[in-house]
Amino acid sequence: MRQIIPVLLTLILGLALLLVVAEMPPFGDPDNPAHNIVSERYLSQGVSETGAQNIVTAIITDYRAYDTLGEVTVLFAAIAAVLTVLNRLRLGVICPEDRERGIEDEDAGDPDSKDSC
Amino acid sequence: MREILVLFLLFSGVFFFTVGTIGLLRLPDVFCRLHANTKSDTLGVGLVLSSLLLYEGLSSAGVKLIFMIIFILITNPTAGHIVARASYDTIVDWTGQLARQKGGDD
Amino acid sequence: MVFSKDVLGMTILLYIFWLLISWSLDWVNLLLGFTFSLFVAIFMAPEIIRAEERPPFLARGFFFLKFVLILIREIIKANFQGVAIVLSPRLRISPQFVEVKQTLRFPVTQALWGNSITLTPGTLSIDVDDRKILIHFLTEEMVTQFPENPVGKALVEFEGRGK
Amino acid sequence: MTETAFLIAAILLMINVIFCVYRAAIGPTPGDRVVAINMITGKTIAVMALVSFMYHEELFLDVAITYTLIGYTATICVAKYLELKRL
Amino acid sequence: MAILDILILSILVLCALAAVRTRDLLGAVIIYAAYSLLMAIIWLQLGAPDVAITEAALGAGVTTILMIATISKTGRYE
Amino acid sequence: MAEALVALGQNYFFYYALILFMVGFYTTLSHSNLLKKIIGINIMETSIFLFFVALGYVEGGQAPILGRGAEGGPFMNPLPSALILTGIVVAVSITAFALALMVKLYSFYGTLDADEIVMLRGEKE
Amino acid sequence: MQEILILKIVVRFVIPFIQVYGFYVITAGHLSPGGGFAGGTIVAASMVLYALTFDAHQGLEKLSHERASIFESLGAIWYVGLGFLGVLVGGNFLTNGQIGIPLGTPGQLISGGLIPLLSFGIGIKVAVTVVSLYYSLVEED
Repeated sequence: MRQIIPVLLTLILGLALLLVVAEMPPFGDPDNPAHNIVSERYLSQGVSETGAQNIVTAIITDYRAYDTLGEVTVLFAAIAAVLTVLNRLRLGVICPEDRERGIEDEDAGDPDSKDSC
Repeated sequence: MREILVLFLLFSGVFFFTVGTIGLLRLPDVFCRLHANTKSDTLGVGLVLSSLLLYEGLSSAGVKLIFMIIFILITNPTAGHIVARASYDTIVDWTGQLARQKGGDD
Repeated sequence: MVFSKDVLGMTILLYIFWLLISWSLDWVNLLLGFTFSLFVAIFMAPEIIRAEERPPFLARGFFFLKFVLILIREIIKANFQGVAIVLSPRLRISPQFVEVKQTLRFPVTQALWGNSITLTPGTLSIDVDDRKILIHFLTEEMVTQFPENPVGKALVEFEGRGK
Repeated sequence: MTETAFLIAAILLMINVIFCVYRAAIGPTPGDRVVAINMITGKTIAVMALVSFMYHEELFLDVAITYTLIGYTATICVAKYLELKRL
Repeated sequence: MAILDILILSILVLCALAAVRTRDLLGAVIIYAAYSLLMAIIWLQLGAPDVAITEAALGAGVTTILMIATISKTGRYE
Repeated sequence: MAEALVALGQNYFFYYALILFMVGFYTTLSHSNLLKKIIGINIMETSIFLFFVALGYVEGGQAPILGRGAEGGPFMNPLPSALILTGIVVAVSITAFALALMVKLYSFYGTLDADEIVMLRGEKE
Repeated sequence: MQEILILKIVVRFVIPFIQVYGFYVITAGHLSPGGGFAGGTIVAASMVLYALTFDAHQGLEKLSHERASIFESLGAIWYVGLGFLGVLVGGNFLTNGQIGIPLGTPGQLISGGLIPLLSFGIGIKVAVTVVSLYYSLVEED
């Protein structure tokens, strides 16, 4: 049973995606709905509006700079989360259990944490 | 004339790549495979890139190709060397034969 | 900070790299390239290869060029040998490990020698230190041929016997 | 015509890559896998250079330079792990 | 050009399957490095050099090494 | 049927993205090792990126870098590239966070197998 | 790993070139492929290579956690501060050409207004973050 459920789920998902993909417009056609007015605007006005030749850079740092701000925030959140999970931060964390434990065992072995708490 | 030379360099590079791949498949252990890797890959990349250099001439792209050849020459044997070293240190443990050989030839 | 000759030399090398990669003579580009080269050279200053670790590349440039040309010739020879070994129906190989002595003085030339051993016919350097190199030979005859390796001679010549 | 030759060369190199992937998949020791990956890196660099000349986009060479400069980082990492069992 | 695309995509699928089937986790991570190497060629074929250069730096240099660091902290075999 | 075959010949990028997505999905579901699950998630992410960038492809187009002499030809759609560029970095952040969680889980439970971890938790409760 | 002579010599020679190339990719992001993300990851890969070849604690001396957090904050503040430049002049947040910043001639290194400066901030941020991720995963407890 445990082997069958993943196969079944994958097949169902694959069938659903196949129905979607079969209806996609032809690949590489310039008249696709994906090439709409937005990208035409970027390609035709991008250089004169931003002064950058590389339109991708123009988009990520000018037209959609908020997007990049959010991405910087995600990076910040990721590094903060990793440092917190792995206890790499030697900041003064106030935590009552730690303080009690530090008082109870004399040789906590980590003088930094005792000082910080 | 130049085109013929370009094609010759290009396909000889591809040929050496192929020889390296056959060596990777046929040779018996890690060290012999590393022989195939370091030599044929270095020469293969060098030949393909120099054929492109001949095709392009000395422009900004040509300079980039020259730098690529130089860095490949420096870094590819180094990668082979450290893999060989790591494999040597791990292999001596479970056969013991290589260690004896090393001592015998000393 | 460290403003030795080596940092200056590295800065010049990096500056040449920047100029050739960016391929423009705009004055902003010149200034920016110099700033970044100097910054990187100072940032990596303790790790830059010092003058006492290498032979003078500029003064002995002719011998270095000779070494590179011989190396390229040897690489091509090595590949034809590899073709002969790999494409023959029966693999005639007898792999073995041999330690050989080496007499090069500078770490940089030792590293060059190790890498050239990897690239020359039938040999693969496994461990390199000041006195000896552990080499993996592909066939028996290469062990006997090894002392006449022209690359090693070119390197000794490049190192010079001065000092 | 030269572009067609570039395309043929790229296809031949990619066929080589299939066998390298086979070696990487079955290789008994991690050393074998790393050797295979090294060869794939070399072929990838060559294919990237060929692709950039096939489309006449010399800016694509920047990607190939990136690979030549940092492509062997993973190799060093695996070798160090095999040797020291730590990083 | 379509032949090259199809060939590389087939090798990608092979790589993905090999990475998934390998019992040795170190081997799986190494094959995943090859996967992202080949992905960069696909980005070049699709005309997205910015994505290709980022994938090159991240796939070859960072993701693989982070995974091997995790393996060195935990176990190597499943 | 014939239409489907023609679409298969044309839209091979989308079909391959579909196959890669299924491979990743199946890995994530069926393997109990956490690192394998992360590899599966990465493969899924890559397939989505492939799908997006393939949407922006224009036949015979140039890369969206203008002002390089040969003007006038069609250009690739720059919008999917720009979106995916952000997506790749976010994917790496997610991978790093998941790996950090794995290290912590291993130091807590001594195993990386999801089933075993569930069992151990059941014993504790 | 400590006494591999060839690797140490080669890495000591190659790392400065990787870093200069990374800075080139960052600063020329509006002219050629690249930009903040790509260049930042290349610089980060060079530092990771350094820490692999020597040791993690030697790499930590070059870029300690304190210095890393300072650089990280500087990158983010640089980005947001340049964004507030638009607000000060009277435009929107994170605007570039609309508030009258000279855009320069397209194709020159100085063009695109704030775009190279913004890329620089992103590059520093991404590089330091990725290196910190590596150190925090590798460091022993």
